[in-house]
Amino acid sequence: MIVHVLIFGELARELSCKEIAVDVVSTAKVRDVNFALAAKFPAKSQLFQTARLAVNHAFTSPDSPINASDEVALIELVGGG
Amino acid sequence: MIVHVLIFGELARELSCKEIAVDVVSTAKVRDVNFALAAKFPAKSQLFQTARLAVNHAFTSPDSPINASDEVALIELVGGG
Amino acid sequence: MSVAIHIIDGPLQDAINYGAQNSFTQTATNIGATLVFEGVVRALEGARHIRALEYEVYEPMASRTLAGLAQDILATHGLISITVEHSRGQVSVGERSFRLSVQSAHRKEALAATDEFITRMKCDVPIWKSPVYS
Amino acid sequence: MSVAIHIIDGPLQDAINYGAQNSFTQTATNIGATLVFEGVVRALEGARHIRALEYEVYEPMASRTLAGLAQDILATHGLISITVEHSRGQVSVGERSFRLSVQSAHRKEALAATDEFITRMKCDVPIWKSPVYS
Repeated sequence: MIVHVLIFGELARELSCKEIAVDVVSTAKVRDVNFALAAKFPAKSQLFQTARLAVNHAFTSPDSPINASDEVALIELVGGG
Repeated sequence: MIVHVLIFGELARELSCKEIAVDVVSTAKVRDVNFALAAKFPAKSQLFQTARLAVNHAFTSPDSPINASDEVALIELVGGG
Repeated sequence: MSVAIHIIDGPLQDAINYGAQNSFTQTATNIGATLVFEGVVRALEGARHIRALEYEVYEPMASRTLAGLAQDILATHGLISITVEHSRGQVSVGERSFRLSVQSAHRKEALAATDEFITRMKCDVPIWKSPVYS
Repeated sequence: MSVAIHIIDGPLQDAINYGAQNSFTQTATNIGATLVFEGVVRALEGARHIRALEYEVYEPMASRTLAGLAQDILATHGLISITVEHSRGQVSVGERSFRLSVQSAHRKEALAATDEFITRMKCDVPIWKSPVYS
Protein backbone atom coordinates (compact mmCIF):
# COMPACT_ATOMS: atom_id res chain seq x y z
CA MET A 1 0.00 0.00 0.00
CA ILE A 2 1.06 3.62 -0.46
CA VAL A 3 1.51 5.74 2.68
CA HIS A 4 1.90 9.51 2.39
CA VAL A 5 4.22 11.17 4.92
CA LEU A 6 3.99 14.93 5.51
CA ILE A 7 7.28 16.76 6.05
CA PHE A 8 7.93 20.32 7.22
CA GLY A 9 10.48 23.07 7.77
CA GLU A 10 14.07 22.85 6.57
CA LEU A 11 13.68 19.23 5.54
CA ALA A 12 10.75 20.04 3.25
CA ARG A 13 12.72 22.85 1.63
CA GLU A 14 15.81 20.71 1.25
CA LEU A 15 13.89 17.90 -0.44
CA SER A 16 11.67 20.38 -2.34
CA CYS A 17 8.51 18.59 -1.33
CA LYS A 18 5.93 18.62 1.48
CA GLU A 19 4.85 15.01 1.23
CA ILE A 20 6.68 11.76 0.52
CA ALA A 21 4.90 8.67 -0.77
CA VAL A 22 6.36 5.30 0.22
CA ASP A 23 5.27 1.78 -0.65
CA VAL A 24 4.97 -0.65 2.28
CA VAL A 25 3.29 -4.03 2.80
CA SER A 26 -0.33 -3.91 3.96
CA THR A 27 0.65 -5.32 7.38
CA ALA A 28 3.26 -2.57 7.86
CA LYS A 29 4.01 -0.99 11.21
CA VAL A 30 5.24 2.54 11.85
CA ARG A 31 8.90 1.48 11.80
CA ASP A 32 8.44 0.03 8.31
CA VAL A 33 7.51 3.51 7.12
CA ASN A 34 10.75 4.82 8.66
CA PHE A 35 12.74 2.15 6.83
CA ALA A 36 10.96 2.87 3.54
CA LEU A 37 11.74 6.59 3.88
CA ALA A 38 15.39 5.81 4.63
CA ALA A 39 15.61 3.52 1.57
CA LYS A 40 14.11 6.22 -0.66
CA PHE A 41 16.59 8.90 0.51
CA PRO A 42 19.89 7.15 1.27
CA ALA A 43 21.59 10.50 2.00
CA LYS A 44 19.07 11.04 4.84
CA SER A 45 19.04 7.41 5.94
CA GLN A 46 19.97 8.07 9.58
CA LEU A 47 17.42 10.87 10.01
CA PHE A 48 14.55 8.89 8.50
CA GLN A 49 15.32 5.68 10.38
CA THR A 50 15.13 7.42 13.76
CA ALA A 51 12.64 10.23 13.06
CA ARG A 52 9.46 10.32 15.12
CA LEU A 53 6.34 9.82 13.07
CA ALA A 54 2.95 11.06 14.21
CA VAL A 55 -0.05 9.07 13.05
CA ASN A 56 -3.37 10.89 12.93
CA HIS A 57 -1.93 13.79 14.94
CA ALA A 58 -0.47 11.78 17.81
CA PHE A 59 2.94 10.27 18.48
CA THR A 60 2.84 6.50 18.24
CA SER A 61 5.16 3.62 18.99
CA PRO A 62 7.26 2.09 16.16
CA ASP A 63 5.24 -1.10 16.69
CA SER A 64 1.87 0.45 15.88
CA PRO A 65 0.13 -0.79 12.72
CA ILE A 66 -0.47 1.66 9.92
CA ASN A 67 -3.15 2.04 7.24
CA ALA A 68 -3.14 3.79 3.88
CA SER A 69 -5.81 6.20 5.11
CA ASP A 70 -3.76 7.35 8.15
CA GLU A 71 -2.32 10.85 8.18
CA VAL A 72 1.39 10.37 8.83
CA ALA A 73 3.71 13.27 9.63
CA LEU A 74 7.42 13.41 10.31
CA ILE A 75 7.89 15.44 13.52
CA GLU A 76 11.57 16.13 13.76
CA LEU A 77 13.77 19.16 14.19
CA VAL A 78 10.88 21.23 15.55
CA GLY A 79 11.68 24.62 16.99
CA GLY A 80 8.70 26.48 18.40
CA GLY A 81 9.09 29.60 20.49
CA MET B 1 27.24 58.55 73.10
CA ILE B 2 23.63 57.87 72.16
CA VAL B 3 22.99 55.98 68.92
CA HIS B 4 19.45 55.82 67.51
CA VAL B 5 18.52 52.59 65.73
CA LEU B 6 15.53 52.54 63.37
CA ILE B 7 13.37 49.42 63.46
CA PHE B 8 10.57 48.31 61.12
CA GLY B 9 7.80 45.83 60.43
CA GLU B 10 6.66 43.22 62.95
CA LEU B 11 9.48 44.04 65.31
CA ALA B 12 8.50 47.72 65.49
CA ARG B 13 4.89 46.76 66.20
CA GLU B 14 5.89 44.20 68.79
CA LEU B 15 8.10 46.67 70.65
CA SER B 16 5.66 49.55 70.00
CA CYS B 17 8.40 51.85 68.76
CA LYS B 18 10.13 52.77 65.53
CA GLU B 19 13.45 53.81 66.99
CA ILE B 20 15.57 52.50 69.86
CA ALA B 21 18.19 54.66 71.59
CA VAL B 22 21.21 52.87 73.04
CA ASP B 23 24.19 54.23 74.93
CA VAL B 24 27.61 53.09 73.69
CA VAL B 25 31.18 54.29 74.19
CA SER B 26 32.42 56.90 71.74
CA THR B 27 34.86 54.39 70.21
CA ALA B 28 32.03 51.91 69.63
CA LYS B 29 31.87 49.67 66.60
CA VAL B 30 28.76 48.32 64.90
CA ARG B 31 28.82 45.11 66.95
CA ASP B 32 28.73 47.17 70.19
CA VAL B 33 25.38 48.57 69.04
CA ASN B 34 24.13 45.01 68.56
CA PHE B 35 25.25 44.11 72.09
CA ALA B 36 23.66 47.24 73.57
CA LEU B 37 20.35 46.42 71.84
CA ALA B 38 20.49 42.85 73.15
CA ALA B 39 21.18 44.08 76.68
CA LYS B 40 18.23 46.47 76.51
CA PHE B 41 15.79 43.76 75.34
CA PRO B 42 16.87 40.48 76.96
CA ALA B 43 13.83 38.68 75.51
CA LYS B 44 15.13 39.56 72.01
CA SER B 45 18.77 39.01 72.88
CA GLN B 46 19.50 36.49 70.15
CA LEU B 47 17.82 38.54 67.42
CA PHE B 48 19.60 41.76 68.33
CA GLN B 49 23.02 40.16 68.72
CA THR B 50 22.93 38.74 65.19
CA ALA B 51 20.77 41.29 63.38
CA ARG B 52 22.29 43.10 60.42
CA LEU B 53 22.62 46.83 60.93
CA ALA B 54 22.79 49.29 58.06
CA VAL B 55 24.77 52.46 58.67
CA ASN B 56 23.90 55.46 56.50
CA HIS B 57 21.84 53.25 54.17
CA ALA B 58 24.47 50.58 53.54
CA PHE B 59 25.26 47.25 55.14
CA THR B 60 28.51 47.42 57.09
CA SER B 61 30.81 45.02 58.85
CA PRO B 62 30.47 44.49 62.63
CA ASP B 63 33.97 45.99 62.91
CA SER B 64 33.05 49.34 61.38
CA PRO B 65 33.24 52.35 63.70
CA ILE B 66 30.06 54.25 64.45
CA ASN B 67 29.23 57.88 65.23
CA ALA B 68 26.30 59.48 67.01
CA SER B 69 25.32 61.27 63.79
CA ASP B 70 25.09 58.04 61.77
CA GLU B 71 21.69 56.78 60.65
CA VAL B 72 21.53 53.22 61.91
CA ALA B 73 18.77 50.81 60.87
CA LEU B 74 18.07 47.23 61.82
CA ILE B 75 17.52 45.30 58.57
CA GLU B 76 16.16 41.94 59.58
CA LEU B 77 13.16 39.84 58.71
CA VAL B 78 12.58 41.74 55.47
CA GLY B 79 10.01 40.36 53.08
CA GLY B 80 9.64 42.36 49.88
CA GLY B 81 7.71 41.04 46.91
CA MET C 1 -7.28 25.36 37.12
CA SER C 2 -7.39 26.22 33.46
CA VAL C 3 -5.43 25.82 30.25
CA ALA C 4 -5.84 27.90 27.08
CA ILE C 5 -3.99 27.53 23.77
CA HIS C 6 -4.08 30.13 21.00
CA ILE C 7 -2.42 29.87 17.58
CA ILE C 8 -2.27 33.41 16.18
CA ASP C 9 -1.63 34.48 12.59
CA GLY C 10 1.40 36.77 12.52
CA PRO C 11 3.10 38.46 15.48
CA LEU C 12 1.50 38.46 18.94
CA GLN C 13 -0.10 41.65 20.16
CA ASP C 14 0.25 43.03 23.68
CA ALA C 15 -0.66 40.60 26.43
CA ILE C 16 -4.13 40.48 27.78
CA ASN C 17 -3.90 41.37 31.47
CA TYR C 18 -3.86 38.07 33.31
CA GLY C 19 -3.82 39.75 36.73
CA ALA C 20 -6.31 38.62 39.34
CA GLN C 21 -7.78 42.06 39.91
CA ASN C 22 -11.56 42.31 39.89
CA SER C 23 -11.95 38.55 39.78
CA PHE C 24 -12.42 37.64 43.42
CA THR C 25 -13.23 34.01 42.99
CA GLN C 26 -11.82 31.57 45.52
CA THR C 27 -9.16 30.61 43.01
CA ALA C 28 -8.14 34.13 42.09
CA THR C 29 -7.42 35.09 45.69
CA ASN C 30 -4.92 32.24 45.91
CA ILE C 31 -2.82 33.62 43.05
CA GLY C 32 0.47 34.87 44.47
CA ALA C 33 2.62 34.91 41.34
CA THR C 34 2.09 35.55 37.66
CA LEU C 35 4.80 35.01 35.13
CA VAL C 36 4.69 36.06 31.49
CA PHE C 37 7.44 34.83 29.22
CA GLU C 38 7.68 36.15 25.67
CA GLY C 39 9.86 34.92 22.83
CA VAL C 40 11.04 37.68 20.50
CA VAL C 41 12.53 37.20 17.02
CA ARG C 42 16.22 38.11 17.07
CA ALA C 43 18.13 39.77 14.23
CA LEU C 44 20.74 37.03 14.06
CA GLU C 45 20.02 33.40 13.28
CA GLY C 46 23.40 31.76 13.68
CA ALA C 47 25.78 34.27 12.08
CA ARG C 48 23.39 35.62 9.41
CA HIS C 49 21.13 38.63 9.66
CA ILE C 50 17.49 37.82 9.11
CA ARG C 51 14.42 39.93 8.46
CA ALA C 52 11.85 37.59 9.99
CA LEU C 53 11.06 34.02 10.97
CA GLU C 54 8.36 31.99 9.24
CA TYR C 55 6.48 29.62 11.57
CA GLU C 56 4.87 26.51 10.15
CA VAL C 57 2.31 24.96 12.50
CA TYR C 58 0.97 21.44 11.96
CA GLU C 59 -2.63 21.58 13.15
CA PRO C 60 -4.54 20.20 14.96
CA MET C 61 -1.57 18.28 16.34
CA ALA C 62 0.28 21.42 17.48
CA SER C 63 -2.66 22.71 19.53
CA ARG C 64 -3.37 19.25 20.93
CA THR C 65 0.26 18.70 21.91
CA LEU C 66 0.48 22.16 23.48
CA ALA C 67 -2.74 21.50 25.43
CA GLY C 68 -1.51 18.10 26.63
CA LEU C 69 1.81 19.57 27.67
CA ALA C 70 0.10 22.48 29.47
CA GLN C 71 -2.27 20.11 31.33
CA ASP C 72 0.64 17.93 32.38
CA ILE C 73 2.73 20.90 33.60
CA LEU C 74 -0.31 22.42 35.35
CA ALA C 75 -0.86 19.21 37.31
CA THR C 76 2.80 18.43 38.03
CA HIS C 77 3.62 21.91 39.32
CA GLY C 78 0.23 22.60 40.94
CA LEU C 79 -0.39 25.75 38.92
CA ILE C 80 -3.62 27.75 38.80
CA SER C 81 -3.59 28.50 35.07
CA ILE C 82 -1.49 28.34 31.91
CA THR C 83 -2.13 30.31 28.72
CA VAL C 84 -0.08 29.66 25.60
CA GLU C 85 0.01 31.86 22.50
CA HIS C 86 2.10 30.95 19.46
CA SER C 87 2.41 32.65 16.10
CA ARG C 88 1.84 31.03 12.73
CA GLY C 89 3.32 32.57 9.57
CA GLN C 90 5.75 35.44 9.38
CA VAL C 91 7.04 37.33 12.46
CA SER C 92 9.57 40.13 11.92
CA VAL C 93 12.68 40.83 13.98
CA GLY C 94 11.70 42.52 17.26
CA GLU C 95 8.18 41.09 17.18
CA ARG C 96 6.86 38.39 19.49
CA SER C 97 6.10 34.85 18.36
CA PHE C 98 5.43 33.10 21.65
CA ARG C 99 3.92 33.94 25.01
CA LEU C 100 3.50 31.69 28.04
CA SER C 101 1.45 33.11 30.93
CA VAL C 102 1.40 31.21 34.21
CA GLN C 103 -0.51 31.87 37.43
CA SER C 104 0.43 30.09 40.64
CA ALA C 105 0.38 30.43 44.41
CA HIS C 106 4.14 30.97 44.70
CA ARG C 107 6.98 31.95 42.42
CA LYS C 108 8.99 28.73 42.55
CA GLU C 109 6.47 26.61 40.67
CA ALA C 110 5.84 29.37 38.12
CA LEU C 111 9.55 29.57 37.25
CA ALA C 112 10.07 25.80 37.20
CA ALA C 113 6.95 25.27 35.09
CA THR C 114 8.01 27.92 32.55
CA ASP C 115 11.43 26.36 32.14
CA GLU C 116 10.04 22.85 31.73
CA PHE C 117 7.26 23.95 29.38
CA ILE C 118 9.60 25.65 26.92
CA THR C 119 12.17 22.85 26.99
CA ARG C 120 9.52 20.22 26.26
CA MET C 121 7.76 22.39 23.68
CA LYS C 122 10.94 22.60 21.64
CA CYS C 123 11.09 18.80 21.51
CA ASP C 124 7.52 17.74 21.02
CA VAL C 125 5.34 20.41 19.47
CA PRO C 126 5.10 20.29 15.66
CA ILE C 127 6.02 23.90 14.92
CA TRP C 128 8.91 24.68 12.59
CA LYS C 129 10.66 27.98 12.08
CA SER C 130 12.56 29.08 8.99
CA PRO C 131 14.63 32.24 8.55
CA VAL C 132 13.49 34.89 6.08
CA TYR C 133 16.46 36.86 4.72
CA SER C 134 16.23 40.47 3.61
CA MET D 1 22.22 47.39 29.23
CA SER D 2 19.98 49.23 31.62
CA VAL D 3 18.53 49.05 35.10
CA ALA D 4 15.47 50.94 36.36
CA ILE D 5 13.98 50.92 39.87
CA HIS D 6 10.55 52.33 40.72
CA ILE D 7 8.95 52.51 44.18
CA ILE D 8 5.22 53.07 43.61
CA ASP D 9 2.63 54.24 46.16
CA GLY D 10 -0.11 51.61 46.39
CA PRO D 11 -0.77 48.72 43.98
CA LEU D 12 1.06 48.48 40.65
CA GLN D 13 -0.86 49.30 37.50
CA ASP D 14 -0.68 47.31 34.27
CA ALA D 15 2.81 46.77 32.95
CA ILE D 16 4.32 49.17 30.50
CA ASN D 17 5.07 47.22 27.33
CA TYR D 18 8.74 46.31 27.55
CA GLY D 19 8.69 44.61 24.12
CA ALA D 20 11.32 45.50 21.60
CA GLN D 21 8.88 46.53 18.89
CA ASN D 22 9.56 49.81 17.12
CA SER D 23 12.91 50.23 18.82
CA PHE D 24 15.35 48.90 16.28
CA THR D 25 18.54 49.77 18.01
CA GLN D 26 21.41 47.32 17.85
CA THR D 27 20.56 46.20 21.38
CA ALA D 28 16.85 45.76 20.84
CA THR D 29 17.32 43.39 17.92
CA ASN D 30 19.34 41.09 20.16
CA ILE D 31 16.43 40.62 22.58
CA GLY D 32 15.17 37.06 22.27
CA ALA D 33 13.30 36.70 25.56
CA THR D 34 11.33 38.95 27.86
CA LEU D 35 10.10 37.76 31.21
CA VAL D 36 7.69 39.63 33.47
CA PHE D 37 7.18 38.28 36.98
CA GLU D 38 4.45 39.80 39.18
CA GLY D 39 3.85 39.25 42.87
CA VAL D 40 0.16 39.34 43.81
CA VAL D 41 -1.22 39.70 47.37
CA ARG D 42 -2.87 36.43 48.41
CA ALA D 43 -5.95 36.13 50.61
CA LEU D 44 -4.22 33.91 53.16
CA GLU D 45 -1.20 34.91 55.21
CA GLY D 46 -0.36 31.77 57.11
CA ALA D 47 -3.77 30.43 58.12
CA ARG D 48 -5.52 33.80 58.51
CA HIS D 49 -7.56 35.67 55.95
CA ILE D 50 -6.24 39.13 55.25
CA ARG D 51 -7.64 42.16 53.45
CA ALA D 52 -4.35 43.68 52.33
CA LEU D 53 -0.62 43.86 52.93
CA GLU D 54 1.08 47.04 54.11
CA TYR D 55 4.56 47.56 52.66
CA GLU D 56 7.07 49.63 54.58
CA VAL D 57 10.03 50.77 52.45
CA TYR D 58 13.20 52.18 54.00
CA GLU D 59 14.43 54.79 51.53
CA PRO D 60 16.83 55.57 49.98
CA MET D 61 18.39 52.29 51.09
CA ALA D 62 15.69 50.14 49.48
CA SER D 63 16.10 51.75 46.04
CA ARG D 64 19.89 51.68 46.33
CA THR D 65 19.92 48.03 47.35
CA LEU D 66 17.51 47.09 44.55
CA ALA D 67 19.65 48.98 42.02
CA GLY D 68 22.85 47.32 43.25
CA LEU D 69 21.22 43.90 43.12
CA ALA D 70 19.83 44.56 39.62
CA GLN D 71 23.23 45.74 38.33
CA ASP D 72 24.90 42.66 39.78
CA ILE D 73 22.32 40.27 38.29
CA LEU D 74 22.42 42.09 34.93
CA ALA D 75 26.20 41.62 34.75
CA THR D 76 26.32 38.06 36.10
CA HIS D 77 23.62 36.74 33.78
CA GLY D 78 24.49 38.93 30.78
CA LEU D 79 21.02 40.46 30.55
CA ILE D 80 19.99 43.36 28.31
CA SER D 81 17.77 45.12 30.86
CA ILE D 82 16.09 44.81 34.26
CA THR D 83 13.18 46.91 35.49
CA VAL D 84 11.96 46.60 39.09
CA GLU D 85 8.70 48.04 40.46
CA HIS D 86 7.74 47.65 44.12
CA SER D 87 4.75 48.99 46.02
CA ARG D 88 4.90 51.09 49.16
CA GLY D 89 1.89 51.31 51.49
CA GLN D 90 -1.28 49.29 51.26
CA VAL D 91 -1.96 46.71 48.52
CA SER D 92 -5.24 44.76 48.65
CA VAL D 93 -5.72 41.06 48.02
CA GLY D 94 -5.59 40.35 44.27
CA GLU D 95 -3.55 43.45 43.55
CA ARG D 96 0.10 43.50 42.50
CA SER D 97 2.90 44.67 44.75
CA PHE D 98 5.97 43.66 42.76
CA ARG D 99 7.01 43.39 39.14
CA LEU D 100 10.34 42.30 37.72
CA SER D 101 10.80 42.72 33.95
CA VAL D 102 13.83 41.17 32.32
CA GLN D 103 15.06 41.29 28.72
CA SER D 104 17.75 38.93 27.50
CA ALA D 105 19.04 37.17 24.41
CA HIS D 106 17.80 33.72 25.49
CA ARG D 107 15.30 32.32 27.96
CA LYS D 108 17.74 30.48 30.25
CA GLU D 109 19.39 33.59 31.65
CA ALA D 110 16.05 35.39 32.06
CA LEU D 111 14.65 32.55 34.19
CA ALA D 112 17.81 32.10 36.25
CA ALA D 113 18.12 35.86 36.82
CA THR D 114 14.49 36.15 37.96
CA ASP D 115 14.87 33.35 40.45
CA GLU D 116 18.11 34.74 41.86
CA PHE D 117 16.82 38.32 41.97
CA ILE D 118 13.74 37.46 44.04
CA THR D 119 15.63 35.16 46.41
CA ARG D 120 18.25 37.82 47.13
CA MET D 121 15.67 40.62 47.34
CA LYS D 122 13.91 38.78 50.13
CA CYS D 123 17.15 38.70 52.13
CA ASP D 124 18.71 42.06 51.51
CA VAL D 125 16.24 44.74 50.52
CA PRO D 126 14.80 46.79 53.42
CA ILE D 127 11.10 46.35 52.64
CA TRP D 128 8.77 44.94 55.27
CA LYS D 129 5.25 43.64 54.80
CA SER D 130 2.54 43.48 57.45
CA PRO D 131 -0.90 41.87 57.16
CA VAL D 132 -4.01 44.07 57.31
CA TYR D 133 -6.99 42.13 58.64
CA SER D 134 -10.58 42.82 57.65
